[in-house]
Amino acid sequence: MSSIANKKGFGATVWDYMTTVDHKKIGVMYLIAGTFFFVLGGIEAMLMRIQLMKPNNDFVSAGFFNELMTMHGTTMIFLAAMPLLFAFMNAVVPLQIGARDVAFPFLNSLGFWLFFFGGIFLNLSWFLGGAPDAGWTSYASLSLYSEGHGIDFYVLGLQVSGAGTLISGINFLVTIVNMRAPGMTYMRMPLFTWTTFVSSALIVFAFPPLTIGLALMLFDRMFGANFFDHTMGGNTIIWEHLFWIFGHPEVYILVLPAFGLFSEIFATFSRKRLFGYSSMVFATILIGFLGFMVWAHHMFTVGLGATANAIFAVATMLIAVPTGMKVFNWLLTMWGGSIKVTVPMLYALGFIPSFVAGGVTGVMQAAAPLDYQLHDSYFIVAHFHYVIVGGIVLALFGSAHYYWPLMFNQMLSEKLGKVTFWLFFIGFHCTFFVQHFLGLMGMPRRVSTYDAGQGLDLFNMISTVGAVLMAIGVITLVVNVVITAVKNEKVGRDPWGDGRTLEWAIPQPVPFYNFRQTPLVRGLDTYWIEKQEGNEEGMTYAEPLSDIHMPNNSILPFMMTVGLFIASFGALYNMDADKPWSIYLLVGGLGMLFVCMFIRSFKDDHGYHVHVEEILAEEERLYGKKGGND
Amino acid sequence: MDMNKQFTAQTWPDHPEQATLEGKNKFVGFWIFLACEVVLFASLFATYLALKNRGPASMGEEFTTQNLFELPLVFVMTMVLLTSSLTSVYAMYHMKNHNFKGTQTWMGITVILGAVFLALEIYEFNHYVHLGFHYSQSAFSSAFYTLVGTHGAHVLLGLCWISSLIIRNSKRGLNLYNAPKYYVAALYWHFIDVVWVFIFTVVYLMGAM
Amino acid sequence: MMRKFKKWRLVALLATMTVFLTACGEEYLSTLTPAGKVGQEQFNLLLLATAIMALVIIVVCIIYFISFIKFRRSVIGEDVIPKQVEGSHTLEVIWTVIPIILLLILAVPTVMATYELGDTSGMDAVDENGDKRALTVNVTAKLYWWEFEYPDLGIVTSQELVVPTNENVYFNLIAADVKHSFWIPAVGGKMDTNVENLNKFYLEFSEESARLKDGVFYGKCAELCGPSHALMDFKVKTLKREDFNAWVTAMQNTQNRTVAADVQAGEEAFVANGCIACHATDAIATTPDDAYASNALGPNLATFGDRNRVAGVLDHTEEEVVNWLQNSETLKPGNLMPMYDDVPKEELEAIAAYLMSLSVEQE
Amino acid sequence: MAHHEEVIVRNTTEFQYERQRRADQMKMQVVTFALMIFLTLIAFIAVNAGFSPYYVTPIILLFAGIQVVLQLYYFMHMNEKNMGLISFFMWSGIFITFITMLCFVTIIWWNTAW
Ligand code: HEA
Ligand code: HEA
Ligand code: HEC
Ligand code: CUA
Ligand SMILES: [Cu+2]
Repeated sequence: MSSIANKKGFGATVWDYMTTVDHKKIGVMYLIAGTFFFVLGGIEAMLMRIQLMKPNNDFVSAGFFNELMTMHGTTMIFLAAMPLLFAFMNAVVPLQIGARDVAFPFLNSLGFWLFFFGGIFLNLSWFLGGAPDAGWTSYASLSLYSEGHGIDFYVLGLQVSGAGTLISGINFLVTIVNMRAPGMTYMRMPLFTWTTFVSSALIVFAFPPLTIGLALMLFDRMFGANFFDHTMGGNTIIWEHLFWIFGHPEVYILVLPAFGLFSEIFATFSRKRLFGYSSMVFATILIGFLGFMVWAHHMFTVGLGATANAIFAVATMLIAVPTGMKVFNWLLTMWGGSIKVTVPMLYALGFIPSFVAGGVTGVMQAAAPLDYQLHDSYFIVAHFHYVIVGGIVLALFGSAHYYWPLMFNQMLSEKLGKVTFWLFFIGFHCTFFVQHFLGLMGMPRRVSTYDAGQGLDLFNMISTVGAVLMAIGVITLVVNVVITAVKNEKVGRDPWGDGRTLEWAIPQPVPFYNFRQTPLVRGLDTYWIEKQEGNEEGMTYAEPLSDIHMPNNSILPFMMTVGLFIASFGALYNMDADKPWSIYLLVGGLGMLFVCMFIRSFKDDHGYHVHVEEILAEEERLYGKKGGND
Repeated sequence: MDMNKQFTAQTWPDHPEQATLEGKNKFVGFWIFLACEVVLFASLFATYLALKNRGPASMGEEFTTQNLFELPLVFVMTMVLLTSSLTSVYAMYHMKNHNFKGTQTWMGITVILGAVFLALEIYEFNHYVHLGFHYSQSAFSSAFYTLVGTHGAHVLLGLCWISSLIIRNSKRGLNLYNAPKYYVAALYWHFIDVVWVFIFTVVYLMGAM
Repeated sequence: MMRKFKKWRLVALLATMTVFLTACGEEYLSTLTPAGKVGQEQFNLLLLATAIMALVIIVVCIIYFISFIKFRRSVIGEDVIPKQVEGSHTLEVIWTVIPIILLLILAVPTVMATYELGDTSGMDAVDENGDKRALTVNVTAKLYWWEFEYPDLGIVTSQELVVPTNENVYFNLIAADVKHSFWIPAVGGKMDTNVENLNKFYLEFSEESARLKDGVFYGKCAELCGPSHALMDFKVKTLKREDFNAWVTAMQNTQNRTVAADVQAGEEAFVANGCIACHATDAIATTPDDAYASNALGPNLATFGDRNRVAGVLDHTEEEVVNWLQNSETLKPGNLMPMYDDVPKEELEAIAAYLMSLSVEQE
Repeated sequence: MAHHEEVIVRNTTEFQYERQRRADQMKMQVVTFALMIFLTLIAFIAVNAGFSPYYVTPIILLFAGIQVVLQLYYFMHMNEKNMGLISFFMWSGIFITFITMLCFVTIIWWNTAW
């Protein structure tokens, strides 16, 4: 197997990506697919905002609005935010811990394809008879009542992409547990690695309830089970619990890696060690832990009783404490540092007040009796967009700028980046700040329109204008990416000059086998230490240069997913009496899956070795000299 | 480490399943997967408990846990599955001693016991369905079949998995590439047993009272 | 000293906030102008919470701006390597303890209010004659309309809830088809109407609604329930107890009302077109006592003439009634009433006139 | 990944010792198994004997708990060293199981009158 990627045709490149098990390439694929879905979700949001621009608008129909709203939430959470975070986890974490790759490269690829095809499946519903329309929470009574196949697309699509997420979660856990370079103890791991670790653990525990919930719903719709049919003894509240036992940890699954990314950015551009590192780690774990004990704060108005509400209210409030620890640690990281306002830092600076504002409204909602007023009103919409957009999306945009040189060896334009930031940031506050008041003024969420003369017109207009600004911001970002790609100026290693962690020590472009020799980690911020000691090489190696063992590429993950994709259509149409052919799809798709699994398990796959001469040749090719660090 | 290398009992490492990085990854990854399965079954158990004996007004007394379950059959099933857990321990014992034949044989016995268990379960389900207690009969029936059936599906998967291990490796012999495969399959089998312990306690015994 | 200062700041903050918050929103709809005990309590909690949160944001922003202003690279110089501090235990303790204290300040009234608002024992209280002391209303939420039954009074109405002021009114809430949520923003927080469980809660209405813009408070459905979720409004009329009693008596007398001569044609058309199959025209409750969810197919129209809106959202005019009868599906997508677009317009107008005459408030 | 080959060269004494240790361990497993069978038997008998569920339920749940711990720690070797992380994950899962079940048996049908 030739490892050296020389000039290739388009087809060969596509094939390369379809079969790759390289975490760096998979990271790029997550980035592309995630961006695609983000833009899709954003367009859905824009359509909603246009509809809500003025009272009694009829830009879209009520039914279509519900589809937009449902797909916006689902797409953004499952298909945009999470994959984009996975993009950075894939691109960065193995390098941060000095690993060759993730623990299960094959599964990494499988995870990506499952997510991707799950997302495609879900979005095909637009063309195949209607998208899901029961909200991203898909509460059981409405989703069972909903006609057509929308909900089935939701259930099967999320099931498939959820499986991919679960696989990725386990993969990152094992990677971080087993593949750290010598010397990288747990308390020397960069914070992004730590948050990836905790977030993956949350995935492992939070996704099974969703899987079960979705399965129960599928059984109700497909096989006449009665889990949620109260006339048959079922109970729809079961769905609500299962969904939120998943759903609440899910928001921390999203926000913790974002915290990690910001931690890296703050330390780098304050030229200072992260303040209170160990308490940051502790807070991360604590948030993860508490995150599992508060889910019922989404159900205060369901009527669980005063005692349950009181317990969950207080438990929820507790989360403010570890989160506050983090906020103050970031502030103190800047304090006494040397703050350079680059674009990533700008995003980090914008993040603090935005996220705190979103967090504290969360605590307000945690006060159960107050939540009786706030629940299902626009106040909630304002809260979660403040934490999600002000936390996660800013983190994603900031890290896109921050890690662009690591992933592509190019630097996004700082000038355009600042334009993007200000457009997006102002637009964001404009859109969502007024929504707090809309909620308090009595506007329920998930409404396709509202009547004039209820005092809601002005703020809705402001909100829409803000959304337009955000859209322009996103477009400038895309323009920035295109310009940068066309210019194609290489920037080399540690382009920010202040890189602290191992990923910045690796020469650019990163060879496919990552580090030529496994590095030795001598402390927190190991690259910073080496730089301070004047080590030109940027790292100390833990082993002599020797053959490198690499995993083989494989098309099987792709094929397995295609099998599952086909089978999902079979399952979906199997509910219709008039589509007898669907059973062939189901059986055929599953057959394809099993054949692939059979091949995988009956063929020994030992990977291959890159010999020392090949390593040297590759370095010669990449850097024009051996050794390679410049 | 050459994973296909042939060992003797004397050079065979103490923890063959974790002697390679791949093995170690598989080991940790599989345990984490099991932790994930714990929560998966938790959701099913919780749903079952919430829907136990719930049905439409017309469900009738005969389809409650008290009247439906037959403990003797469940007892036999439990014994069979518990024993199969021990036989897989034997298989692992032989694997650690680098006794490939022992490993294969005991794994084979495990499969047979698992198949007996599965057959009994199918018989049981079939019996209930004939009584009229079918999947759509009530919320309770749906929850019961889904919980116990998911366990049954795990048994089936375990059977397929272990049998294909036995077949695929029959020519290869024991090495560091397939030792972790045997090991995690055995772990899986124990886990199935753990779940069953709760099923017979929570579903059958607590139901029969 | 410090304490006093803090308190003073809090009061000032509260005052400005109150002014600012109440400046927005309409009185009949906004949670910021509470017209009842429950809403007031929730509003107080809102003020307290907002004050605490404002404090948090201010503190964070102060540290944030100072560090940003003082420690920019352009200020301190390009080549400075800052001291690599590890952390500070004192600070850690401070910013753990202070938030905990702030949270306690919020948590105590939260828990107290949770129990207070959750206490529906007053619902079953009886006086010496064994009569219920408090008014109870059974609310059934249905696809895009609301039914309000008064089980102890034997009457039923829909779309427009009528309640007495200055006393606790208890609600039994349930949904007949999919889940909805019962919310009167200006009066108090919401409660879901589930399909399988009866929920109970209470509200108190402190103001007569007559002086409001439409003479009513607005109620909303707050749980996504299908395409017309946005249109599932209801109205709340609050009356002094005497007026309420009079209204109840009038309601109880709606059986076999005489229909005015000029709308008799309308009544006949109403019957002839089968409307009567779904819509009752007297206000006598028929729901059996043991079932909470009402099984009425359409809204009770006994007080249609007194309504504020047609079908919850349209203007209350005869033209709009006709419009509704002809276009109900487009006006409220997914609703369960058939369209009568093939019935002659005159007949529909007659029906509209008849429906408008159904009233217990006009003479 | 460059694998560092740790070739195990045991002398015969060591080898015999290892074998013996494994054999002893195996005996331990059989004892564990016997215990599990015993607990199962008692549980079935207790239920069949028709004692009050208030007594029997906690007992059989306790037995189930013991059996699970036996399976995990002896059959699945969670008692060995280097299993700290794995124990942490398993117990976290068990903890979540506990709160989920607690919630589902208490607040799903909070209003049983209906
Ligand atoms: C990234 C996503 C994210 C994050 C991080 C959070 C964080 C929090 N959320 Fe939010 N939430 C959502 C996403 C998120 N949420 C979503 C999507 C929904 C709606 C789902 C739907 O219905 O569709 C929701 C809904 C939601 C509800 C339900 C509302 C309802 O529907 O009725 C509640 C109620 O308690 C809540 C609370 C909280 C709390 C207490 C936090 C805390 O973690 C916040 C902690 C942070 C801070 C408090 C700021 C920093 C702290 C300090 C500076 C220290 C000092 C502070 C104090 C003393 C207060 N959230
Ligand atoms: C990660 C999560 C996430 C993100 C990032 C967003 C981002 C946005 N959301 Fe959010 N939203 C949710 C998660 C998210 N949302 C969830 C979970 C719900 C609840 C759903 C439910 O109730 O079930 C919700 C609901 C929701 C509502 C309430 C709907 C309702 O209750 O009726 C609204 C209304 O304003 C809204 C608006 C927006 C806007 C304006 C953005 C903006 O930030 C979007 C910005 C992005 C763009 C504007 C894209 C720009 C791109 C282009 C315009 C194309 C250009 C392309 C090229 C040149 C190639 N969202
Ligand atoms: C199948 C049952 C059904 C029949 C038959 C029916 N309706 Fe309706 N009607 C409904 C339902 C359900 C609603 C509530 C719709 C909504 O608001 O979502 C309704 C609402 C109305 C309303 C608005 C009620 C309000 O309180 O504002 C009027 C007026 C009305 N119907 C009149 C009629 C007339 C007149 C006819 C006959 C020509 C008729 N209906 C026949 C079911 C029916
Ligand atoms: Cu009813 Cu929304
Ligand atoms: Cu939450």
